[in-house]
Amino acid sequence: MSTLLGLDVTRIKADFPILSRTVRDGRRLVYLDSGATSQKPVQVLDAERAFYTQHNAAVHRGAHQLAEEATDAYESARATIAAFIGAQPDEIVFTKNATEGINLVAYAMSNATTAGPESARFVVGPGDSIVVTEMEHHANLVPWQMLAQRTGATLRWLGLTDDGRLDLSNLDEVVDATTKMVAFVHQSNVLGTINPVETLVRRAREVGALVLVDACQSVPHQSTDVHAIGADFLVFSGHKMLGPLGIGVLWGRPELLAAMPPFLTGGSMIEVVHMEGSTFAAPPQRFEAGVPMAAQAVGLAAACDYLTSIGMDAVAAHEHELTGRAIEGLSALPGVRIIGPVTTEARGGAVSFVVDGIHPHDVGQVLDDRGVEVRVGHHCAWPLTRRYGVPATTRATFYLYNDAADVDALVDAVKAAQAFFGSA
Amino acid sequence: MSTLLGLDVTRIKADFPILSRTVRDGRRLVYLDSGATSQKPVQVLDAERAFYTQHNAAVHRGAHQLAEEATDAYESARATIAAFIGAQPDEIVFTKNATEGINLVAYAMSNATTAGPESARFVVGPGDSIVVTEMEHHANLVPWQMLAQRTGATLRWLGLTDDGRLDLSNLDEVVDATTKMVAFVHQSNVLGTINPVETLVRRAREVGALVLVDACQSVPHQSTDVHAIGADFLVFSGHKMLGPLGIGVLWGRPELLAAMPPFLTGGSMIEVVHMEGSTFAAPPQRFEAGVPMAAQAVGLAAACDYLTSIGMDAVAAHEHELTGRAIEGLSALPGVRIIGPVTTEARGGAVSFVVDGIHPHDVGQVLDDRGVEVRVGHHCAWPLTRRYGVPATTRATFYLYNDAADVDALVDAVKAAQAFFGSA
Amino acid sequence: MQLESMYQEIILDHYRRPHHKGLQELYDVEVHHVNPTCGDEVTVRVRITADGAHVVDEISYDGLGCSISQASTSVMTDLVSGKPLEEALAVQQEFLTLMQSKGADIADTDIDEDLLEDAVAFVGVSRYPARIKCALLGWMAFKDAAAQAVAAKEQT
Amino acid sequence: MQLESMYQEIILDHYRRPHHKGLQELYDVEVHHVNPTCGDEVTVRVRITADGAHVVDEISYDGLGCSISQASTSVMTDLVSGKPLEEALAVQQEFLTLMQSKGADIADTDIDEDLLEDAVAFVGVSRYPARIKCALLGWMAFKDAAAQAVAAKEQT
Ligand SMILES: Cc1ncc(COP(=O)(O)O)c(C=O)c1O
Ligand SMILES: Cc1ncc(COP(=O)(O)O)c(C=O)c1O
Repeated sequence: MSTLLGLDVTRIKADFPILSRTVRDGRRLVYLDSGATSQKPVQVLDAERAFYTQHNAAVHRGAHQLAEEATDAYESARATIAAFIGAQPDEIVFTKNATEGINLVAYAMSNATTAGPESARFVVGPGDSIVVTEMEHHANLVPWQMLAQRTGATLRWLGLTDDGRLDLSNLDEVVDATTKMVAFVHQSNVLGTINPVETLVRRAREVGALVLVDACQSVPHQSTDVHAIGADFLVFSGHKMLGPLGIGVLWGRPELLAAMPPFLTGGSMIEVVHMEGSTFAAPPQRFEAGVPMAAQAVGLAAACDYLTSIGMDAVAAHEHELTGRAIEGLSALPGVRIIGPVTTEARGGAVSFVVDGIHPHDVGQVLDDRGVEVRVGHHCAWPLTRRYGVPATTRATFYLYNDAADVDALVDAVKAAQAFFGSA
Repeated sequence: MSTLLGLDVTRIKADFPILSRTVRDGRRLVYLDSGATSQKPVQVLDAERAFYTQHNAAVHRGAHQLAEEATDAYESARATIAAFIGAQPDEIVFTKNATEGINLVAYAMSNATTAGPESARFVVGPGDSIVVTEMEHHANLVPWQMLAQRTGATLRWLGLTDDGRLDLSNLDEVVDATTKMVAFVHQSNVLGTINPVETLVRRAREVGALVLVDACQSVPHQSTDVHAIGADFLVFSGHKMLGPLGIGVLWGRPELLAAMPPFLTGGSMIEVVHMEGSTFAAPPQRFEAGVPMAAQAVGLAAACDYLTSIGMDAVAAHEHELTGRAIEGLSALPGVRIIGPVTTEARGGAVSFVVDGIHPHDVGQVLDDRGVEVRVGHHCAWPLTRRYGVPATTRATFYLYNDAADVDALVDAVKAAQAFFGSA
Repeated sequence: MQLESMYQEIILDHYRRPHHKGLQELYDVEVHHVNPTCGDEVTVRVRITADGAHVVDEISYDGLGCSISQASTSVMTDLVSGKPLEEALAVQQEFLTLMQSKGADIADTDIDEDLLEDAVAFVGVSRYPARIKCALLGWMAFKDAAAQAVAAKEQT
Repeated sequence: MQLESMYQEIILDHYRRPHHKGLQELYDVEVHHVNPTCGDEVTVRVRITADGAHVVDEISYDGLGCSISQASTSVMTDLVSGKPLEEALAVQQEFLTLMQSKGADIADTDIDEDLLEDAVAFVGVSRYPARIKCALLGWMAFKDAAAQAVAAKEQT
């Protein structure tokens, strides 16, 4: 059964020590919460540990042998991670998570107001608009609300259709000549929806707006080429793609990064410092203030290597099958309604649903009692949840280490919840 | 020899795998660059790995068993780290490094301008001043330059005396009624100088200014009690105190944190989110947007436990002896001049020096060739270096895993550099 | 199957047939609390008497949430209704202690079962850190409302 | 002891007795470059002829820095001085390649030793990533100055 879907899941599972543990009095762990954070293979843990036991030093700050080796490990990791998304090393900036990456761009835009003329491109103010969508994760919504608050710009958004897609009917009104930034999620962490990047980028280009893509849920699950996407900025987190916690990536067009004012300031991002004022290094250093998370970069590069060795297309195909099986299994249960597209068309592996008469928290409790670990709540996308008229949802998310048995365990557990609460 | 100074350094060294490696064709590694970043004991590496292999999940976001365990591990780590500096758990915020902690406060202060009346306390603008010192690390200088640039406030600074101390002769003029923030380093990363916190805090209190202490070089090396220090904010990095890379700490007075507007925004720091606007959680969550570095928090807590088991007073006494030995050994060499206090009074273990006729880069090269790993350059404190009229310095820094033999290797290597370049 | 120990019959009963649900017109103070991690919400209205005892003479609520948060709020309204505020807050405090008991056998703790009455049924919840907040939602709202109601009375 | 292979006699000679050090009054362009990691600085002044060949007819520099950055700048001035710009930039390019050779035996590479003359002595530096920037400081400044000088000539 495990190899049914093209991937040798049994072998893959063996690389993830945590997957062999049990939960709640000996239940097999069925981890269906990779959308929140993924588990880590030993290859990633070993790479991080090897950095510490062999090469640890502050990168870009020393001339001794350890510092040379650490810097080399850090910059090689940058090259590997850049290649993973079809980018050049200097185009990617390491942040602590995707959230910081989005905040970086939003703060750089307000900093542009008091920076030099070379960053005029980034200035926003009263009369300008910033556009997001109603399906954004809080990480790609609140930073823009705050940018609007700091600068006097207006926040606008695209709404959603009842079947879980972006409503593009008023795209040309929402994104208009006042629009300076269009920021949207590539793949929704709640609905699973994959958004029509091309349409959105085309419209943004027509009005001369910048484009930021939140790729937190796409980079881990499908092959990504930043040039094919065609945006100006793209962010994702390491921890959702088998990498360590504490590292995220911001990709930016090199000419934009070169013109953008700094965000965090301090050591290693400067050119010359006087008490009276400072000048700044070229990107990516300009955006990496302080001693960086080198060990985590090395771990994330190992995660990219791991995913590449399996093949991102194989990963995507595998998840596609699991998603189809989950949609089918859940839809077949009376009283269960999927929030989001009910086909696997332009859709990734986040499957959210509600069960009539049982609050998601209670559904989750029954699932957890059987070892099925899903997430319940608003999934950091509260406006989306509200849009669909539910207080919360139960969400299962899949990754390369899940198999059909995991999906079946989910469906069985939902049935058990209905039985327990007597609602079906 | 190794136990000469009260600590069983031989046993301690055995906990640090990297210290048994060799560099440059088989030379013993003499690591004297802990001021840049410290090495990590197996206890820390094991704690981090155990988190990943047993409890990994996104903290504060899930209700399943792994999420419960991960959240518990993260919050227990917070309690351990808070206790290490005499604080309550809710008073500390995890950041990616100390640099982010300082930027957090500086940005919160400019955000106060457009936030609600409860944060009026933090507003700065034209006519207000921010005070730093000429010995600041770039991390505690550039963020304040930028705050001044964003808000129109003025940056002022205290100068230095020729023997490497703060010049307090004009303290009452520099810190005056216009001053809203006094930010200074507890222990200089270049001079080793320990600053008179009490005097500075007293003056800041007289004028009603906030106080931020950069404790990056003190928390790792001496017992710290935030209440005894009496500041409003205090920052430090995990990686300089045996902890992992990628984590720093901001401590803040609870009533100030409660009134301070957020900095990074996104998931987990919100209370209620609508498309039209959001409200925010109480501290520390308000300041921890996105999935946090839980594994690194667990690693840092293990580092605190390790240091506590040895005893911070014993660590400080040990380094005090090593520092004395280094000052004595280096001062005895003709043509070698120490930049910073030449006594061990109110001084920690950063020993910077210049060698007549040999550029620090060249000194460092000879040292490295002999396995002695020091840092050369401006140590991210360029104005300080300029103040002492040198292009750069060579700096040795000590930690609990160094012993007298390491200090002697340093002194011998400096002699070798003089011999090689024929300058002594 | 540990579920039964968590979802005791009393809890499911209160969930299906809540008491004091539906906001009443008579009240001194209304508070609205949310649980930001899951979005659960509760609105509580309280009226207390003007005398020194400040008896809780009206309490009602409305809310959206899981069985634990709703049932717990319903049980709370039963327990505090008609009690002098001091006694009501003592029950509130005891419930807090129960929630912090990490699933310990009540017999091994100082917890006063008699004080808690039906609320003792929530003991199983204390083993699930993520659900404790659910169980506390209504209770914390009551505490907040009570403090505000007293402040209002004492001002006038 | 690998030091000798890095600090070859030629390097130490240039460091102690630098050529073309001291800024000259005759120049078209002056550039100032710093190495932000260590604070080393160099100012380079260049004059080129107005004819098509753009011969480097004046070059001088001043600087603060380690033996490698100072000696390398001194050697650079010797090598580019009097050469048509195209040839001078070819040497610059070859020096860049040398610095990227990671300590490989020159015989195993395509590097043209004859072109590099004395600059070949810096081969040992290529094994130390942190020092490569030192060795390149003056050369990059020259490249920058040359580009600016050409632009200036072609404008007028
Ligand atoms: C005194 C001082 N302040 C601030 C910092 C910045 O720390 P980090 O780079 O970990 O943010 C350092 C170390 O680099 C330091 O020594
Ligand atoms: C779509 C989306 N955007 C942004 C984020 C934020 O990522 P992080 O919390 O790692 O910064 C997440 C995950 O939490 C996500 O799913």
